[in-house]
Amino acid sequence: MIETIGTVFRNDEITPGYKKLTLRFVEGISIRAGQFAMLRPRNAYEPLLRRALAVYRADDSRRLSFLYQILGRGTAALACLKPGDQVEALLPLGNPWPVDAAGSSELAVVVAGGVGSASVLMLCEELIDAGVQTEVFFGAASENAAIGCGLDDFRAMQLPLIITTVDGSLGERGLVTTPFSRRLAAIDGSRSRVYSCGPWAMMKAVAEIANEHGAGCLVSLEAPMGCGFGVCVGCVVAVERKEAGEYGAYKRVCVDGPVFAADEIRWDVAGMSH
Amino acid sequence: MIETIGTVFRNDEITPGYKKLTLRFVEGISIRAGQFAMLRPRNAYEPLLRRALAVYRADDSRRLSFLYQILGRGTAALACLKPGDQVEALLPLGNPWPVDAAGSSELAVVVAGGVGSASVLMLCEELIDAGVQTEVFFGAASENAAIGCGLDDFRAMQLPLIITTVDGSLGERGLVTTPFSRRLAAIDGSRSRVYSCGPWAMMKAVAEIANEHGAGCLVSLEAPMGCGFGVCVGCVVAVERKEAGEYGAYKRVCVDGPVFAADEIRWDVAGMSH
Amino acid sequence: MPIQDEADILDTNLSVEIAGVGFRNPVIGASGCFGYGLEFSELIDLNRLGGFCTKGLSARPLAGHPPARIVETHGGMLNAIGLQNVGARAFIEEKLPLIRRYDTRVIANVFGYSEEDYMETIRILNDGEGISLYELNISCPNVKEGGIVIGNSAAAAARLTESARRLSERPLIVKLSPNVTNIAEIAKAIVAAGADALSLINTIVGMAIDVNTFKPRLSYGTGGLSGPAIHPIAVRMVYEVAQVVSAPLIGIGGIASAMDALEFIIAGATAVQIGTANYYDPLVTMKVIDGLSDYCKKRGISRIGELTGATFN
Amino acid sequence: MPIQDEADILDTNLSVEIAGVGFRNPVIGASGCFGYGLEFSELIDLNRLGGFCTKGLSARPLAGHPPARIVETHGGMLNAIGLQNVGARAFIEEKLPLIRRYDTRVIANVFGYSEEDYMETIRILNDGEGISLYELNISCPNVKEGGIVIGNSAAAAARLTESARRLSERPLIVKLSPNVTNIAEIAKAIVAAGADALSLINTIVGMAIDVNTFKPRLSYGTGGLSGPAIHPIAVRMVYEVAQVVSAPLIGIGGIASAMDALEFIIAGATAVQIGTANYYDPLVTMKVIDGLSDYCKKRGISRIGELTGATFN
Ligand SMILES: Cc1cc2nc3c(=O)[nH]c(=O)nc-3n(C[C@H](O)[C@H](O)[C@H](O)COP(=O)(O)OP(=O)(O)OC[C@H]3O[C@@H](n4cnc5c(N)ncnc54)[C@H](O)[C@@H]3O)c2cc1C
Ligand SMILES: Cc1cc2nc3c(=O)[nH]c(=O)nc-3n(C[C@H](O)[C@H](O)[C@H](O)COP(=O)(O)OP(=O)(O)OC[C@H]3O[C@@H](n4cnc5c(N)ncnc54)[C@H](O)[C@@H]3O)c2cc1C
Ligand SMILES: Cc1cc2nc3c(=O)[nH]c(=O)nc-3n(C[C@H](O)[C@H](O)[C@H](O)COP(=O)(O)O)c2cc1C
Ligand SMILES: Cc1cc2nc3c(=O)[nH]c(=O)nc-3n(C[C@H](O)[C@H](O)[C@H](O)COP(=O)(O)O)c2cc1C
Ligand code: FES
Ligand code: FES
Repeated sequence: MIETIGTVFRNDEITPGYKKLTLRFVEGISIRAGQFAMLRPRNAYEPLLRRALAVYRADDSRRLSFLYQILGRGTAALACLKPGDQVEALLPLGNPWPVDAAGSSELAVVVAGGVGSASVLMLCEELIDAGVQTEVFFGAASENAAIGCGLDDFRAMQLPLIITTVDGSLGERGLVTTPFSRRLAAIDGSRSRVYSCGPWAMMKAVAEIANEHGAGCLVSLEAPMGCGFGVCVGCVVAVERKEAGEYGAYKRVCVDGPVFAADEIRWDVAGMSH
Repeated sequence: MIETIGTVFRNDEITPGYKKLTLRFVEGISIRAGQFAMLRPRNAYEPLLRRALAVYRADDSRRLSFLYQILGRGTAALACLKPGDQVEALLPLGNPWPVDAAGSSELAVVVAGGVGSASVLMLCEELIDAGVQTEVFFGAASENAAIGCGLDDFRAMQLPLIITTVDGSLGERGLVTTPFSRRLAAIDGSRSRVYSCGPWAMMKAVAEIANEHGAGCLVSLEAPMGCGFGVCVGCVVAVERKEAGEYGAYKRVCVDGPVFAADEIRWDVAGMSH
Repeated sequence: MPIQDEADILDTNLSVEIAGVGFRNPVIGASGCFGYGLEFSELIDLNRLGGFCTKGLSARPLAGHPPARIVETHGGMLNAIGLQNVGARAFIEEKLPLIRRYDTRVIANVFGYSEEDYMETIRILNDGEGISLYELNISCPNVKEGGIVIGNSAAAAARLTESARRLSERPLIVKLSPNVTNIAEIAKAIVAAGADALSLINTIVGMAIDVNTFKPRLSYGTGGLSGPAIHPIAVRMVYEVAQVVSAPLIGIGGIASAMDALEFIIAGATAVQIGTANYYDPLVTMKVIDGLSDYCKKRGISRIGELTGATFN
Repeated sequence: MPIQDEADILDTNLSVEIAGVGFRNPVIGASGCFGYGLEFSELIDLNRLGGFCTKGLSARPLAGHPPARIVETHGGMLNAIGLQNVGARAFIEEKLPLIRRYDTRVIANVFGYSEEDYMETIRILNDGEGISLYELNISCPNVKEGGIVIGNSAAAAARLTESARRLSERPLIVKLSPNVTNIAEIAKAIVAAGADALSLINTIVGMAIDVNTFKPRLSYGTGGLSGPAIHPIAVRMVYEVAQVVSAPLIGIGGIASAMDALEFIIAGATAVQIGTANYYDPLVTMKVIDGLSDYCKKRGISRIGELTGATFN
């Protein structure tokens, strides 16, 4: 983890509402799939808090990209950045997706919902590198959202890719959990490992489906973050406590996660509602 | 007075720390010398309050320029504007410099200090148009500041122009009040009318000198402004009350000014300290 | 709340009632931030406004404090105007006739240094035609005699309310001070003493220091903090008061958008007042009215009053 | 203050003393915003820091409130963490040995639900080696038993201070609540009861409502407001307290720059604590230390202590 200043290299719209921010850093930063950064335009007054963004791509250790959806004040401020502008950055943060070499699990099933895709592109690359057979389920609200969430980069990886959109403008109409559930029923769930990132409700459903079919399931959670480095204890998620530990029945998404085993999470306690 | 949106046409640095902002408006706005606008980047969160800037130039009624010094948060935010960006604007505000046609006063003496120059460029033009004999005393901290405050535009008017800088980098070293005072002593003060805009301490000195020599003196004051249109009563200046009036012993710089007769002002009550 | 088709609802009824007085909509200009209303006549359609509160009026004109009177802070501003105003008599004679040209509710904000002062002002205002309600400002932090703000004591506030209620020929709103340990308790005492409605909050006492001169940046020393910075504090206070009194509440503090206003309404307010935002966005009242209307239409809410205190459901 | 040549002064002495304990400089990490210090070891040089306050410690570990625990507001944030902490015992055993590797002042922030709770925590902490002072948190708005915050009552606060003072083997700072009508009065009572120093302010109670769900955005309902939004309120309170007590004060609230810190010092604080700004600018403590040093050098101030309460001169 370092605190540094990134310089905006590009900040382009992918489709309306979705942008990709590429930052250059003076120092080399080694990133593992699933890790994130806390970002904020340099010397900004508002909003105060930095925003958490997954590292989408590491072109090299000095040039990192972030894919984001413009939702509120913070992402709107990031969207205003122009090449040459500076960004305060704390990174890399959080634990990475665990990837075992081929063999230990037969099939990796990656389920991305909306801009949760940003956290799994590098995961897919690592899975490919590790020789793990991988399939991707990619859900979005619409074709615009799907492309905005980086669909073309996923297509370029040439993995089996199932697309759903809520409005049916691309792929299967409906939620990504439907084809995902069909697929787990068709194969031997216990020999697959599910990796999921997306809205809370989606991950909750993915976790249930995986559990039904005996598949191991990992989720990358979101939570409103004050600091991103474990200090404010604001980003917690309720967990099934198995051992006694310092953080009671809650874990911090920023340092204890964002990747958790799905069966560790108390899905009944309300999570991130966005 | 209208509330409208201006579009940034240009926002160029003149010299370090000084910029000129040119805005385009959909509607024609007729401006008189000495009037000002309250400006703020559109949809900005911080700072909250708009900043008062004198109209420096009206290229035409749809294109207005403002000359400003970057001091604090508000002017820094204005300095970030790029062509095409939008600005919330309320204008025109305040009373204009009174300009009588030639004859009624023999000589107009314009004394500008620092960026107070922004309020008097159009005044000089109006004086020329009215056929009034005019001299300009132009004081700044340094050559950089003098150029930044629009010196070249003043030079282009071909009026008698006396320049002073505090550091002596251009013109006479010292304060603008020194040559101004010399000049009033040399001519018949009672036949000249002084127009002054600059820091409080300078205008106070100008008012005293004018008074000594029996010259009429008008000043354009600055005050921290909440609204710019008379509502907050935050921008007041203490006045010698001659008639009973609704605003007690204070007048609002934004609507009762910014131009005041110097002998109306209570110079002993602390004014704007910047 | 199911989101209905816009077409389903022809129009939302934004009107509200406070102490028997109907308002076209719940958006009111706050005292000290809306002048005498007339200042806005070039900028907005006053006939669309729910109403406005006048600058605090006293029996005699007040000159106010010397400059500097305002200082900008992060997310807000401090002011110590010192209640500069034309006086109640001049208000009636010079301002009211002009204001009566517009069809909006006029709330006269009443201020005094002592109980007798307040009574004197009300007596004068009782003659004014076109005033709908009074708002008793017992919470201005920028003027105190003997260091006491009446609104910070339940007993003193109740005493003043009682006297004002007796004298007043119009419904009485009392404006609460946020600079207290227990605003709910004071609210209860004031309602028990006869207030027809409560408005809250006034500004929070703050201070800014010039690190170059070592002096306070306001001539008065301290000032009242207003603007978006105080919004969460104000919403909390409205919520607290809503739990213990049933008199209508008017929420005030840091409103700059319809969403900011809605938080107050859901917390229990019948109407809202907008202050500081008028300075930096003179059209804000109109924008909030439009925003409330859009919000209700999208959700199929036919009467904005349904939302008041919806958080309790 | 004449501005001297930088060369005139070799270096400003930034050190200060609080209740007999020397601090390298007046910049202290605020409780709940600096973890157990260790979280910052990768980011800043802890050996340059004046000191830090631990997250509030209680006799037993606390799990805290369910999410959501934080909400961003304009110029600030609301939190209702619920004092999640490892417990005083685990702090001593697991954290202190690691903290002792650094040369900085450790202030243990003490919290309890009842007087007995507080005493229990102090008893445990008395065994901890490397703690310089205690800070009694009597003002957390996010945990109350029976709806009462001890810090909001002069009598209750004085009682607790007295007991804590008796038991404590270290100098005692008491942290004041801003959610009161008269903070100066409470400060006096607490100092009379034996507090060696006061820190102020804790967060201000606020609330944010989700206009889509009609529910408070924090699971606990209300939360504590912190950040730049509250700075002017905090400076005013330090100023008020400085006028009536002579015990050293530690100013807290919305500090994000050296200038923000200086306002507190000029208002009467001996030192400052920085909270929320650490979240969005993890280097802020170092920047403030450098900024204070620059400011003093430029003005030829040889000891920062000269500035404390300079506004009274
Ligand atoms: C570990 C992690 C990785 C993330 N990676 C990405 C990414 O790669 N691309 C992307 O578009 N988004 C990502 N997000 C979500 C992103 O941080 C939020 O979209 C963003 O915080 C919303 O901020 P805003 O300014 O748009 O909204 P605002 O409405 O201004 O947000 C208000 C507050 O709520 C918080 N908040 C709102 N929505 C979310 C959310 N979904 N998750 C967390 N906090 C939220 C904000 O941080 C802020 O504190 C990630 C979140 C986390 C926790
Ligand atoms: C009628 C009028 C006309 C003006 N015309 C010009 C102009 O043409 N060019 C120009 O450069 N400046 C002009 N000013 C001054 C300009 O408004 C201030 O420089 C500006 O407000 C300072 O803002 P800031 O954001 O840089 O400083 P900040 O430090 O952020 O200001 C903090 C607060 O103090 C107020 N303030 C600070 N300095 C001044 C000042 N000198 N006058 C008034 N308020 C101040 C700000 O408005 C703000 O509310 C004018 C001021 C007035 C009243
Ligand atoms: C400059 C200024 C002057 C004010 N004058 C008065 C007043 O005369 N009477 C009063 O009751 N409130 C007065 N207020 C308080 C406002 O009416 C309002 O309660 C407060 O500003 C909070 O709302 P806001 O955050 O929307 O501004 C004043 C506020 C400001 C900023
Ligand atoms: C998330 C969070 C947790 C906090 N926890 C504590 C605490 O455990 N004990 C305490 O005394 N103060 C606590 N505080 C209050 C801070 O120490 C500080 O008094 C307050 O935040 C104001 O300072 P700031 O504006 O610099 O943040 C907490 C503040 C925040 C934001
Ligand atoms: S974001 Fe602060 S602890 Fe996780
Ligand atoms: S700036 Fe508000 S009255 Fe002049």
